[in-house]
Amino acid sequence: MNQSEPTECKAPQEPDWKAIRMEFPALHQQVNDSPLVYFDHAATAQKPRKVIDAMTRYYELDNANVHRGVHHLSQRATRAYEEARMKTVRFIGAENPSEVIFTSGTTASINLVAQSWGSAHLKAGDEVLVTGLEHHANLVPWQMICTRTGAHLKIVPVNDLGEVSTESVAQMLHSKTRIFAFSWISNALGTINPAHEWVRLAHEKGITTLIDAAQVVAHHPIDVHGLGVDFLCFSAHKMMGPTGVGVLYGKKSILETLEPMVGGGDMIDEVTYEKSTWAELPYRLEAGTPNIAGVIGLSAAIDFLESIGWSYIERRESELLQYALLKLGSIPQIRFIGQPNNRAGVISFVVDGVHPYDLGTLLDEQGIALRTGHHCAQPLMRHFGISGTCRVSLALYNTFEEIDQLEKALIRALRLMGKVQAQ
Amino acid sequence: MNQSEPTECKAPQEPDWKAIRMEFPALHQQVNDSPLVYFDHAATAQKPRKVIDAMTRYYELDNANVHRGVHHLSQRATRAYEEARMKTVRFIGAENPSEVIFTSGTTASINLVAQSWGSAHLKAGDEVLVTGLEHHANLVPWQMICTRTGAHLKIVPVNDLGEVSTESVAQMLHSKTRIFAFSWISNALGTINPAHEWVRLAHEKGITTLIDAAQVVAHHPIDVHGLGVDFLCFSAHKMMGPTGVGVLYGKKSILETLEPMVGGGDMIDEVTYEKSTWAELPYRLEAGTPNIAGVIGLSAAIDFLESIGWSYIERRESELLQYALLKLGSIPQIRFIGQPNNRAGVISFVVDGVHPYDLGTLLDEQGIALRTGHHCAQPLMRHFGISGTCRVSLALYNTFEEIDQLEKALIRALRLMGKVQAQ
Amino acid sequence: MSNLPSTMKSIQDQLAADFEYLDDWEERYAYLMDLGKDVQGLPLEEKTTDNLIKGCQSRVWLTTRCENNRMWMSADSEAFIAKGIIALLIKVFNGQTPADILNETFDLPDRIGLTAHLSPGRANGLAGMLARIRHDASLALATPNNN
Amino acid sequence: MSNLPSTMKSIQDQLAADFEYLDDWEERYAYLMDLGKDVQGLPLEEKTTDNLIKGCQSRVWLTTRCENNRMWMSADSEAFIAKGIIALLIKVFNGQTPADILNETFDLPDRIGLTAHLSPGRANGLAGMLARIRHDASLALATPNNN
Ligand SMILES: Cc1ncc(COP(=O)(O)O)c(C=O)c1O
Ligand SMILES: Cc1ncc(COP(=O)(O)O)c(C=O)c1O
Repeated sequence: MNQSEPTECKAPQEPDWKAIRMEFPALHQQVNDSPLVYFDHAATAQKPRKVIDAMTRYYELDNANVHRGVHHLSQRATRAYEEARMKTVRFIGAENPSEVIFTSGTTASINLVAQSWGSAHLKAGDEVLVTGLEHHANLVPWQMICTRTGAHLKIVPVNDLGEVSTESVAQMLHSKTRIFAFSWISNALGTINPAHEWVRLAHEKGITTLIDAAQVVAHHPIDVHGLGVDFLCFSAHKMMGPTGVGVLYGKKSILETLEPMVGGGDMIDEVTYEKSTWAELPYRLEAGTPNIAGVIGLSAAIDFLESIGWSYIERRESELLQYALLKLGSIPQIRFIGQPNNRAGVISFVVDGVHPYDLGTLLDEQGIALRTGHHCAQPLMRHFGISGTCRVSLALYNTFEEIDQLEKALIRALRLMGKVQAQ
Repeated sequence: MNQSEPTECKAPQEPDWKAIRMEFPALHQQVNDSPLVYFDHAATAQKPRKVIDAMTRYYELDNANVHRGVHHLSQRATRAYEEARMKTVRFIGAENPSEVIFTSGTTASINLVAQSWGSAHLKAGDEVLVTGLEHHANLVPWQMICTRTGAHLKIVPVNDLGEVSTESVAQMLHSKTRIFAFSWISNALGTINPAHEWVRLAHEKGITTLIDAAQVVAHHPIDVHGLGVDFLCFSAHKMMGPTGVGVLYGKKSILETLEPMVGGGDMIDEVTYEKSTWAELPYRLEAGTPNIAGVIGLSAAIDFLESIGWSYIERRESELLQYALLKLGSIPQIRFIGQPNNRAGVISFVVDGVHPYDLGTLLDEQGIALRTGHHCAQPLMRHFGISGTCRVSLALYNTFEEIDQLEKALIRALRLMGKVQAQ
Repeated sequence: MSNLPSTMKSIQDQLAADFEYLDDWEERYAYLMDLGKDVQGLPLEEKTTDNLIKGCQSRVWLTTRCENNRMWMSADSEAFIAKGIIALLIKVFNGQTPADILNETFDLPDRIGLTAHLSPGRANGLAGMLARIRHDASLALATPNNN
Repeated sequence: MSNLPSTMKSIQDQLAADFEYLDDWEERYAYLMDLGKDVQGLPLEEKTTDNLIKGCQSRVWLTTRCENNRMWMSADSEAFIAKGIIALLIKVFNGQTPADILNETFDLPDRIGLTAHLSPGRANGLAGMLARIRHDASLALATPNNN
């Protein structure tokens, strides 16, 4: 066999995604008499059997409240919960379990930092820097704390490709900037920002950094140590894990300075009526009964992603993305919103004269699930002079055939609305 | 048949709990070669098959992010999520869906009120009233907001029976009191407080009320309308539902005045860089992707409890409680901590000269799961001059035989530690 | 009860029957959007925040007025499908009495396979439009000179 | 490496063997608590917050000192079982060099069926006690006059 026979070289790849796809029960259903085509991963990912089973198993066997319990169920639940923390530590390249706080999601993680770090470090005249690409979750919490402290919220502008230039970032990071909080990947346009460089630039000026990694976790490896970032946030549900769980990573030295914002069980050391003292990290920032089953599901999701491996995930998603760009690009009515050079598996588009809601509805009738609307990024939509887009967001188990179906379904929808001549 | 033959009268009751018990997978396992006896319900309840299945089914079929999605999965998920809200509204006797906020648990619910209501209504010199029975979750958040606002935290004292007298409450509710926050049932001692009367007393003086109902939901019906209470909080995991979900009930007129503390997706109406406006209730107080699967599990838990019916639950738990008090009371070494006249299925006790941890460990070796320690109520433990107790907490599917086993296991443990003469 | 115009029930029956003639979802949506094209819409000055229905992904503005105990509504939307739904609402509710409107179950979307548009949550505005119409109808009922 | 006292490995082996003779959990716990009774404990003035091990449900105080490159520890607890575990730790670690202590895997609890006591979380203090001993050993190693 020589190299010119590609089928042989590709052979080991093909069974991969088919087997992987089989592990996701939700993918194998009919919607409106068509097989479901799920292209809404930026909103939430589907869950593999192993993640669902891990939680079921927990409830069937180990369910108990964690910490402080001497009985076996509680010990088992506690061990599973803390092992999940260790796994998360490893997964993101953190150094120790004090650096991983379990929250209810990215939104909760960012708010925790904005409130707790913000109250301690922001004062009138200071600046908080975000980019024009942010999800409301990385915008509104900063607005709130700026209102409370008198700090100013500054926005690094977005260019017409939907990119934020590193020059603009460098310019806007200055002596008044206290924190630079940015999304690594834009959920609305798919833009991948040069996170390493931006963190380095900010740190050179002594500015604290937070990365919203909600759109990164299921698609690219994360190494907080390599990034050197101070805070990093993500949600389990976008990485094939369950709803109701997220992570706040923080450098230990910084987390240690944070005052807890939420008080209750598990986060205390000693409580008297006059005064309470707090437990050590990470417990200090995890008040109340945590989402134990959720954390165990997150742990299974990490196992699942790692069993596939990043190089395969990245290669396949990039192939799917290129194919989707090609196919959608071939429909003349479609106008891409955002044409970033460095793009994750997210494509936003509009058809002029057609409301995204109509398009989304007519695609749904053909079994295709994508998202329409402002994608929790109203200011970004305003920048492009639109109220919303249709957004296709991919996962490794999507197929080239599904992209073909999308193309066909789009043309059919456009024809129905009189935007394409009947053939 | 005449009335003196009780077996006949009781007959329809017996199959009930056996069938119910069969629905809980976790109850049917061996721990340390003994059948598990689970007496740790005040920490968390076991989950019936139907609750587990509801979540599995959601992940297998309907999983999608809620709200704003036009595709079928998102519509199904949204409908299930909002139907769960309606069911919760009905379950607690609320009036409309704006009054039920889904949170991550009781702790989160109370903190939301303490922070949001507290910042708006508390100022230096004001008083916040709680009782001496509170779980840290209903104590520490008030301490925090008092520290921030200069308000004072006042404690209604506990008597030696572990009760808080209504006279003391009436005395301490006065013109400086802004809110009275109390647990309806004490998780540490089982004391049932006269919630209706206390709410009435507070409202007569124009004082806002919050009920921590964490220990009530799985055991007694709740009717917020009948109570007239302003806020009421509970967790799903204590009512046979999943971890990571809780409820904040608030009267609509009061919730409408609360500023959101957490910003992000789903809670906004319009976002610009200068200013954001908030969505309507309940969304305004639910930022970010909610714990969708968890809420669906909560919904299934409500169905489950209602399918059994409160009269049966209350009767059976009361019978179990009386029997457990009798059996434990017959062991001379055991000293009850708290002897409230009105008691839920919770019994705390110590054996003088024996650390609860030792007792808990030796019971665990015999398959019996109960909780030892301060039960997140350190000040209450201090009141009784102890560092902790052993706590038995019951659920309707516990059995009289399990209580017999507990008695035997206790005697065996005490003998092992030289506290009972070998027989 | 009211005899002219036809009862809302019979209008819904008629519309449901019209949709039943259509073979598949494409024809149904084409018909719905065609109905929408006939909707008059609203002048710009009536597209105010007050008239905006909360909870629509595509913006929908709706106004009503009551004359001689009959309700009349006008509405507009950016989206074709939303406009089609507006057309249905207008066909069913226009010219009816506030009391009848409040008593009517609007189950047409269900019957023509548009259930998704009625679901709770905030992706679409049918629930919001209905709520607004009912709200205005009860206001009209409470205002003596309309009765 | 060190020859007197016996290596920690052989002490752990010996203790594991002792426990293996015992028939059931009752005998094992009785033996463990008996070992605990021989623990000298600490005078009241050493039961300070500094010496308190975090993460024990029963309070455990532990102090160490290093003399001639040998570590010695004393500890006390309110609970019988915790005191038994202290007894094991003392038997294994007392009189050993800081370097050896840092190299040793303490797997005795596992071998005698006390795994639960080693689990993470905060119900018990064995993990905390071990961490304290290791911490003190590395301090001793870094302090020149102890070597
Ligand atoms: C009376 C009471 N309040 C509050 C809580 C806190 O509940 P969660 O840990 O679910 O937030 C508990 C549970 O431990 C409780 O028993
Ligand atoms: C970039 C980005 N940040 C934050 C979030 C918020 O995540 P969650 O809703 O899970 O809190 C999302 C998800 O919608 C996102 O895409």
